Amino acid sequence: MLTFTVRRALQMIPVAFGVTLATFLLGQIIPGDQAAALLGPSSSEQERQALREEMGLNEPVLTQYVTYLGNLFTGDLGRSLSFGRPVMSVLAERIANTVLLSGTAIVVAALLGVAIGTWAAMKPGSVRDRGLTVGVLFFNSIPSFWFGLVLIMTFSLGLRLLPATGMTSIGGGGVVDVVAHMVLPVITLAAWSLAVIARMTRSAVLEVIGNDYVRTARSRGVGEMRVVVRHVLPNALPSVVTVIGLQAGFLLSGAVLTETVFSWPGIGLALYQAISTRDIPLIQGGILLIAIGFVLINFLVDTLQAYFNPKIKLA
Amino acid sequence: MTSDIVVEDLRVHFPVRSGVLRRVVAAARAVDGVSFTVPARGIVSLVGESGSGKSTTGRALIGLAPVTGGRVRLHGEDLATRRADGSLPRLAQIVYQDPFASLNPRMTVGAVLREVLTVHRIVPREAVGKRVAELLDQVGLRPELARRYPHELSGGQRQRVAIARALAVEPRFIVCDEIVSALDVSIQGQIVNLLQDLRDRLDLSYLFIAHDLSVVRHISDRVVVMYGGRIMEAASRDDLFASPRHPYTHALLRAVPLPDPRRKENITDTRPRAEPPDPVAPPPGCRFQRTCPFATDQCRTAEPATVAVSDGHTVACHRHDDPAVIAALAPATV
Amino acid sequence: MDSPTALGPQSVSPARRLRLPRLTNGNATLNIGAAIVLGSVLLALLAPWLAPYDPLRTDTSALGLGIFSPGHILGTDEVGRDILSRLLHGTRLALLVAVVPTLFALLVGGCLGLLAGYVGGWVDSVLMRVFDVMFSFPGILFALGIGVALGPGLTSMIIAMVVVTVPEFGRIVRGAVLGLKQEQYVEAARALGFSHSRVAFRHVTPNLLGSTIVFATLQTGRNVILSSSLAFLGLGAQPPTPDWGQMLSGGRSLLLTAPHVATIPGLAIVVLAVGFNLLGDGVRDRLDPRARRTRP
Amino acid sequence: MSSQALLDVERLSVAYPGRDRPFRTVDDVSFRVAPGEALGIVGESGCGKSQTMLAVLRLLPSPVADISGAIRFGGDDLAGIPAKRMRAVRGSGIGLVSQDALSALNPAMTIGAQMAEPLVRYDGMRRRAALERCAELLDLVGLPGARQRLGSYPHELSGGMRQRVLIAMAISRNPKVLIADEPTTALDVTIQAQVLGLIDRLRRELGMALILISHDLGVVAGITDRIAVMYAGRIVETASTTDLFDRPRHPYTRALLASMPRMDEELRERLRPIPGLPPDLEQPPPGCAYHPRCLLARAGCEQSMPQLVRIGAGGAPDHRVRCPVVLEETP
Repeated sequence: MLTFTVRRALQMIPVAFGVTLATFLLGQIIPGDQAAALLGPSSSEQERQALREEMGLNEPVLTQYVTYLGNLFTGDLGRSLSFGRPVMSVLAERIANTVLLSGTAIVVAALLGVAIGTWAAMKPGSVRDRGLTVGVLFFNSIPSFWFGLVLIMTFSLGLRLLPATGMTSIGGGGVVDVVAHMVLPVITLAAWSLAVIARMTRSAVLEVIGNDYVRTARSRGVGEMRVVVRHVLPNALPSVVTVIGLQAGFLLSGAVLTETVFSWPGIGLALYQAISTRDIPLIQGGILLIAIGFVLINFLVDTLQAYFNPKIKLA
Repeated sequence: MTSDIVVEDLRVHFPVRSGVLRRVVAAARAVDGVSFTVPARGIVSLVGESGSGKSTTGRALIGLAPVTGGRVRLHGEDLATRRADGSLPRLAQIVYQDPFASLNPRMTVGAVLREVLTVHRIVPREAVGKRVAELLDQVGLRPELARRYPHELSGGQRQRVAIARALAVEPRFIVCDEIVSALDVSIQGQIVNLLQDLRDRLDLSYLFIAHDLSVVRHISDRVVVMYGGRIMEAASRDDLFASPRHPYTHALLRAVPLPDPRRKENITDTRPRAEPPDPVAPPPGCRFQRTCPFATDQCRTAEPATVAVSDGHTVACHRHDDPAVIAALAPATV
Repeated sequence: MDSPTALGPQSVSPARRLRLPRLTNGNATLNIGAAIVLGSVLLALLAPWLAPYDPLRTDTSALGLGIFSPGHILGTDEVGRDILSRLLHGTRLALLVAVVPTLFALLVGGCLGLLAGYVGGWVDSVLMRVFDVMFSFPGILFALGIGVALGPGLTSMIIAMVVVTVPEFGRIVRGAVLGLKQEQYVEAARALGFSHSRVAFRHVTPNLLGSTIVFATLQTGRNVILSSSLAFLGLGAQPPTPDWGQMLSGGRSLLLTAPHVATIPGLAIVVLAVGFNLLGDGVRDRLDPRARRTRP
Repeated sequence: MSSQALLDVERLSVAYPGRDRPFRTVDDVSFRVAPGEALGIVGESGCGKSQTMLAVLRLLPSPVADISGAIRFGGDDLAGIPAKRMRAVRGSGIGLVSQDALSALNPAMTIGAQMAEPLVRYDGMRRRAALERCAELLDLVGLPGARQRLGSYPHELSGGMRQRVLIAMAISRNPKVLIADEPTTALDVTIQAQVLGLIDRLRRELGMALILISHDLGVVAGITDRIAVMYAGRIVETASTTDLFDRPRHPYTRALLASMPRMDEELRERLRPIPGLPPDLEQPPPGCAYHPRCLLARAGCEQSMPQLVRIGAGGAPDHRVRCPVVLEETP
């Protein structure tokens, strides 16, 4: 188990370096002069040249990358052009909002998805199973931003039940207010993942339920509910957990769309604003943060799975 | 009688990797010093339980398992040379246990055979169709079956196709790896009879890997008994079944249930025997020591040499000439 | 090690050997999916003749007209363009940005996956680590980055989508190849002395085509959504080109007064995505070996 | 056949919806098992022997498989009782040992946890007492170091050991009937002999009835009292074990016996396999399903399926055969 964890942790290192390299190169490919962008159109060529020198933009690319890495380790992601503040501080004040939104969404999607998928798989071909198939098809075919808009139109503008945008009402509010603001974005964000998780759970449960050991349990008089909970789910969950992990990563990035639609003050919204203002350091920083989060989630998922697999756990 | 296949001290060791860096820390000795010969037109059976190394030995002979020690000669030439010059596939072929898994599901029977014939240019292009029909006829299938896919055939028919594919290169030697054990009893005989006919007609020799001793007794000229990667006993068919000299051979013979309600002696309710030896760390001495009812201290320390007890009958047992043991093994069956 | 020696004739349980009847009607799924996709292609081809107006023509006298307005069946948008005309012309772009990235990704990812899976060793390790890195930027984020780097526009969006989906195809194909390499008929082909390229292309590739085509079709459905998301964020075709994602984004300002401006293109996206998803599911049902007995 | 049958299966059929029309994997199968009796059911793959037993336990995929007939056990017709009562029969009335012990044991649970589960849940035992009983059972089936094995996972045991665990699980709730479905097929020869011996001993010691399903006549010969031979979903011959081996009547039984290479006979020049192929259950041949392969087939065999008819007078041992041709033979 320890060997597995260490091996898996070591595998993260090259991937993490690759991720930093990719975000660094992103900044390199982007056309345009960073110095000019920073100093504004009225700056002189001399001023720009001085700034380039100061920022190290005239150094060879490799040197620049090493500097970039070094800055990363000290938590320096550069200065955001549009916010006029360090990228780190912009992201830091928003990360909690994004984690709150995505975290709630993945928990909702995972719990409901596993429950619905299992429930449908227990009666393959039944009305509820067909219902799941249709629902999965539908939610896998809806663009989340449009779904969000439809929700806003229906529940905020139409029925006036829930607030549409922002995280709190103007003038602030308590927990109830935040929760009310979360309902629609969480539904929007969770819908796709819920469908994917439910479908995966259904097929994993169906696969496991056909195994001989499930028949063994039944042949000894074990009740159907207990067969599912004790014999089927523990063997079906590993493949489901993989999907949940992937979805958790996708939710982080899906937040870009959802946060934009609902004006949720998270990293996604900041990224959207950064794109429209071509605020390259902020784009780099936001993408890097989410990608690293994704790598960490995957590591956690794999380790968790190994823990539940007696063959790896005992090795 | 010339020998088609000469195996001398064959070893197949697989690396065992472990730890964070997946370094090779040990070797699993799947086959650990095995010698035997297969004469021209001979059928040699390799028997033993799972993990005995019999299948790995067969795979090594046709280049599918790495030879890490010893020598294999096919028709006077070294296996490595035969592999290098590409003559191995034309000389030695394999037929597997599960014919469904060993046939490409997306190729018709005819396409399977045509591919072999054209790749190796066995016959001129215009004669390929005729040759396919001949091959099918040789294994007792109607030529119309050439248009069928494997999933449209029965188990016995698939196995015939697999045999036809092996025959297509006109080999001298075929490894038959448990080729009847996945078939129904009523069909097994069809395939066994076919193998014997083909041997007579095409001068083939076989290495017949099996665990069912009643089939082995029927088909083989010689029988080689393996356990834990080593040969325990080798003899002509009649010698081995009439007077086994190794306790393991005896145990195998005594375990075949007899289709006779009055003969119950082969059903024994004994405590389970010890596990087969760990291929990574086999015990010093005889591999069979933990299970053997006759094991002595000598068996636990010194590996027994292979000795000839009569012409063509070899056994690797310290107590091969102990009268008490011989007496205990004598009435094996029938 | 040895293969299991004692697999008797009963090694396949009868229940499993029996073909379970299909629970959903595979043909219906396939037919509906194919009808939607073919219908979209037809609409895209005939758009210039079917569209009642020039999709770019603005009419300031008819801003945000509702559905079934005289002369504008689906109404007009925020600058008075006919929604039906824009929708029809937008079909071309929607299909283009869904299908083209899939084809490129299939080609590149498929080849890399085959290489990694079949050759193995360090080639496999390097490719997989590269895929890992690419995979760590979840789809839309990676596409966003590339889109920003290359500047907004159709070409950069397609490039971005290809780059995003290549590792997915690579992994799918590699996994399938690794599975197929274990198959006995592949080993048998090696034992018959066939060359590596013959084994890889004649014996491995045909057996992974089916699942790859299914995945490609489903990926096309996802591309419909991904491309509209990128367009929504302003990274796709630039205004005033008729693009469904753009149309949707533009309609946001009229949510209160004219909700159909955002709703209609959204529905179009959903229908096209459903079409590709159904097609993929239908093809998968068709290819399922359990459902197939007669000759393919 | 004993009059006070413990398990009495009458006219059992199992049908599946086919491509064109439904087809039967089990067709009009009737048999009885008396307390303590050992019945062997023999046939080749696809003959319906396992399907019959799964139907008895109602373990077939229920909405798909259409089961008809009566399964009388302990005063109930198992075909009709509610699911909850059926659960009470499984394990404590009828136990099942299946073929492949590796897939028949839950890989994610320890041996002790899965063995003790129904004892704790349904038999009201305390966990410690249940585990104690499991250790005794493992000892009974000859597992070395039984107590320590409770904490092991299935993959840590060898094939023979796993089969022993599976047997211990099947008998853990003291069933009156033990169904063993090819319990030795996946095992090495030497282990096979031991497991057969173990099943035979347990049946005698615990006074259970046994239904042993096998494709191998050699396996059932030594430990059964009666044998039913199945072909294409039907019983074609049933007799006491000695009678069946001494005087096989149905052409299929005879051909099956003749096709086996035997260790206890002089070597033959050639094996005598049954010609042809087993029938496709979805498109069975008309009339007697065996007639296309039968050496005794005559005009009329393809007309109608013969009945299973008792041979000899009332005093003779019960021997039934489904073949009018051999009935005309003088015994």
